[in-house]
Amino acid sequence: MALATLRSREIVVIILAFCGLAVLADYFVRIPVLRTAVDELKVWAVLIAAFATGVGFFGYARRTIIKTRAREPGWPVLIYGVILAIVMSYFGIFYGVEGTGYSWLFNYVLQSVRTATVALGTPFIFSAALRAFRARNLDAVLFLIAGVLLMLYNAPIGEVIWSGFPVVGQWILDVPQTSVNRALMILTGLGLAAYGIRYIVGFEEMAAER
Amino acid sequence: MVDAKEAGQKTGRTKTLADRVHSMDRRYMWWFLTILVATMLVIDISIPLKIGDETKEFVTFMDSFKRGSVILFSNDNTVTVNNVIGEACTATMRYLLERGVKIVFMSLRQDGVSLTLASLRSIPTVDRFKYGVDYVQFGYYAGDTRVVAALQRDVWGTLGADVRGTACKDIPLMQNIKQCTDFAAWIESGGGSQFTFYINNWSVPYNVPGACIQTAANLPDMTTWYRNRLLNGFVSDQTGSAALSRVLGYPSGLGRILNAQSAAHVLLIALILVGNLLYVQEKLRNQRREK
Amino acid sequence: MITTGRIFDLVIILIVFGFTVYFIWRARRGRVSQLVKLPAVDAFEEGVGRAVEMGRPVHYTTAMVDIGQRTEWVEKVLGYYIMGYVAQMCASRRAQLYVSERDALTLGYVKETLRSAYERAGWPDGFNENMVLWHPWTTQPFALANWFQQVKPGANFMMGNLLFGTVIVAEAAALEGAFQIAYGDTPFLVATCEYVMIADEYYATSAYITKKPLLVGAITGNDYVKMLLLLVLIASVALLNLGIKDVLKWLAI
Amino acid sequence: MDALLMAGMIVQNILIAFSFSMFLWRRSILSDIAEQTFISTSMAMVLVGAVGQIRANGITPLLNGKVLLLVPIALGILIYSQFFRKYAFFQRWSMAVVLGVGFGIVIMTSVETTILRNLSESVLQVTQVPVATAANNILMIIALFCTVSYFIFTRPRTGALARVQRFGRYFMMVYFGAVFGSTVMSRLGNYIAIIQTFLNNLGMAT
Repeated sequence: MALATLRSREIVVIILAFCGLAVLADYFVRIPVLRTAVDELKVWAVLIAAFATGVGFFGYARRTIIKTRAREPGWPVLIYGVILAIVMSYFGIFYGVEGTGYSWLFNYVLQSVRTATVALGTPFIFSAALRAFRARNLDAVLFLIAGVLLMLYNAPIGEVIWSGFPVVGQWILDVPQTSVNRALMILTGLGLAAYGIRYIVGFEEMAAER
Repeated sequence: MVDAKEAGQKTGRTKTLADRVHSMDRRYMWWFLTILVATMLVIDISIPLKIGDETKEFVTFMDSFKRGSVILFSNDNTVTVNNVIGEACTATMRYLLERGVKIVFMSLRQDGVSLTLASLRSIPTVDRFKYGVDYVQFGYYAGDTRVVAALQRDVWGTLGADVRGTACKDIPLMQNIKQCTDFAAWIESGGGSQFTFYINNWSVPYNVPGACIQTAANLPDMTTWYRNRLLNGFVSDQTGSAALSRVLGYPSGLGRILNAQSAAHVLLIALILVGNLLYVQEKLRNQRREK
Repeated sequence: MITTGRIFDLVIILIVFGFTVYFIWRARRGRVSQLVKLPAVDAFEEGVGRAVEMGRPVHYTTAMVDIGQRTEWVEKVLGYYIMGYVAQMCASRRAQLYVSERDALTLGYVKETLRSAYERAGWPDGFNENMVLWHPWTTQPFALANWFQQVKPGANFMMGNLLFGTVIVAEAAALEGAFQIAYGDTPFLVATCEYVMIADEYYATSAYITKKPLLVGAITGNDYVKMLLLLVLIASVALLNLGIKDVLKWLAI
Repeated sequence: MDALLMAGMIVQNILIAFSFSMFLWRRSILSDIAEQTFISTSMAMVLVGAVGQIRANGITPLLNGKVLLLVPIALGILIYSQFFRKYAFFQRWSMAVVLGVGFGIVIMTSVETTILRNLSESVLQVTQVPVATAANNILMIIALFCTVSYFIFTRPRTGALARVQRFGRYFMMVYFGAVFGSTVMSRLGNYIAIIQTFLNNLGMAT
């Protein structure tokens, strides 16, 4: 059937390869037609990505409906959440992000819960420092020493304790840190390039089929 | 690593300090930290502030823009990041606007749109500048590195319309901005690797210089790119923000926050030391018992 | 024809591509390169063994992203490969494996993997549905911290980035004396975990475990490129210090 | 306006208290409310962002006569086919465009910038420079060499290679320590911000 043809992976691989190789080719050679096409293609990708971000909202809405129908424990809270989401989206879409409604919800509601949730992790760092950050081998010793020196470099108190801390911290950042970071970046770049090439020529797609 | 608490119970010996620390509730740590931070926020002491080379370089970089030139400010802050570097972003915007540099705002994170608005509103002299002429704000663009790459040669097509719905061709400021090379520079603020998108897609292939404002978590990366001479200075976290405000001569609200930072850092270091001392002590005791 | 300043880039891309294709092709034909055994992989046995000795369960979690959400999903898929391996090991040693998951989409897959692993090891009763813990959204790390206090697992595997939750889970597990092997937000793991996989090690681990020609071939290909780049580095440094200042220009043709 | 500000401050403190109740007390309806607020406001923000972008960069140019944009808009709508099991495969077409372009960009930038820039910046002078600089430069070259060698997986880890790799690991530990030491500050920044907001709203600490 036609649907089965459309479903085949070859189409996806062809689209992938075309887009990827066109962008790559444009980078290495100057052909005016290709250049125009690639410019357009890049704008398309951005626009499609915008549609893709909206998926999260609908996924959330669907999950909420399913849970509420099943009367899962705590479903009234879910309904509260949906109402809040609808109100905030309404303000944002119809009155703009500059409107009072959206700004208020953003500044006072969203900002405080998000910060509070992420901030809750911080006491665990302190608890871990006392009970879990153990210098159990040379690796951990080096790690902790570098960590402590950098902390004293970052916090203004370091310089008050000893004027040498900023110097040492700067040296760690400039010499060992920079070169290891360069090495790791090279490795990441290599990994990404290899993975990307494999992906756009369809190896990963084909492998997923098996 | 045998469970110290269980070991204590099995042998029936009295609880040592290490055991007590081990079985302590995390909430005590929370209260301890919170009280320490709150105290430092309420009382007033002054700890001298160091001003790093990279911050000075950042200011020099801003000074190098000619009056009337246009720069791109990519505000990719999330809410949590803005708590940390929001002040530096506002100071940068204010300084550039007051120097007559025109700014095009955009965001690679959803939060950035509202945060840019909030930053602009908190500039006392913002009424002097005209929207659409001195600055213009574009919204959020999904697609990360694709957006930055698409901007290379087609600014109008990629950005489309600003947050108020005006198309690029109707915005006075955007009349001569068609490609990324029409920008004098880019400035990026955020808490992730977004600044490398600009380095990768603008600085290297098109020679558009840039600088960034980032959280300290990216200090290593920023230092590396700074050493690679692809960043013209950077502002790192709250220390950098306070230093920037100092250099630019703006009032800073970070004084007490930095005191709290210092105190919390010292506490963390002390905890690491105490924890490791207890660990070594426990290890020695176990060795002795085995003998 | 080719834009100046980008010839060397093209050469590198072609080399990467050529090596990858060649070694995948070789691996498909059965000539799989011998990957080194990584200490972290050996430690899997040790961790599970320790949990069995202590009579405690094992805990496993993958990255804190939803599948398909961002590019990190690759990590998550590899995390599932490794999960299958750990599940087999646990089942054959009669240890209970708890998997915590935050993505509702993949819950079914996780359950099936666990069930089949326990059935294959001849211990179908070892599996029950409660062994898959589902914590939606941001609650996962906090819920896990509480769960660790109650259940006290003997080993903890964190294969993937838990973002801000890393330190929460790692601390909770370390406190209960769990043997930890982790990959993810490395700085917070080094001092809390027994074994940490750094960057590419994780990919090598999944290749080592699954022996998939695609993964093994790609890693072998990448290895040769790395060695080549190191050679280029050494040669350039040597030439530069012998007084040939043009080396840096050659790298930028 | 003042009433809104007042209400905002009260809501802020209530939500902060609710969020912390999960940790300080236990999971309850209060923490559920905080969590649900987190999720739904984030989701609303995501939707507003998506709609804003589609309007800015799809609809407005389309109305101004750029008909070609109908193609990406159609592809974008196809992404929503994933909610219908039978047609779910259509979303793969759209994602293929996004991923294809994305990988195309990533491949060239990672080679040109990430690999080559870092490599050429590591080609350093060790002769004809002051002793301290020379020592630092030698250390940097060695560190880079050892770190890259650490990730060679197809050669047996014995002899000289093993030693080089061990040093690579040590260097990396210093690096991770530096990252850890830096990260602490931004994590604490959030924590201090939330405490400060709470105190501010209560009228303490300015």
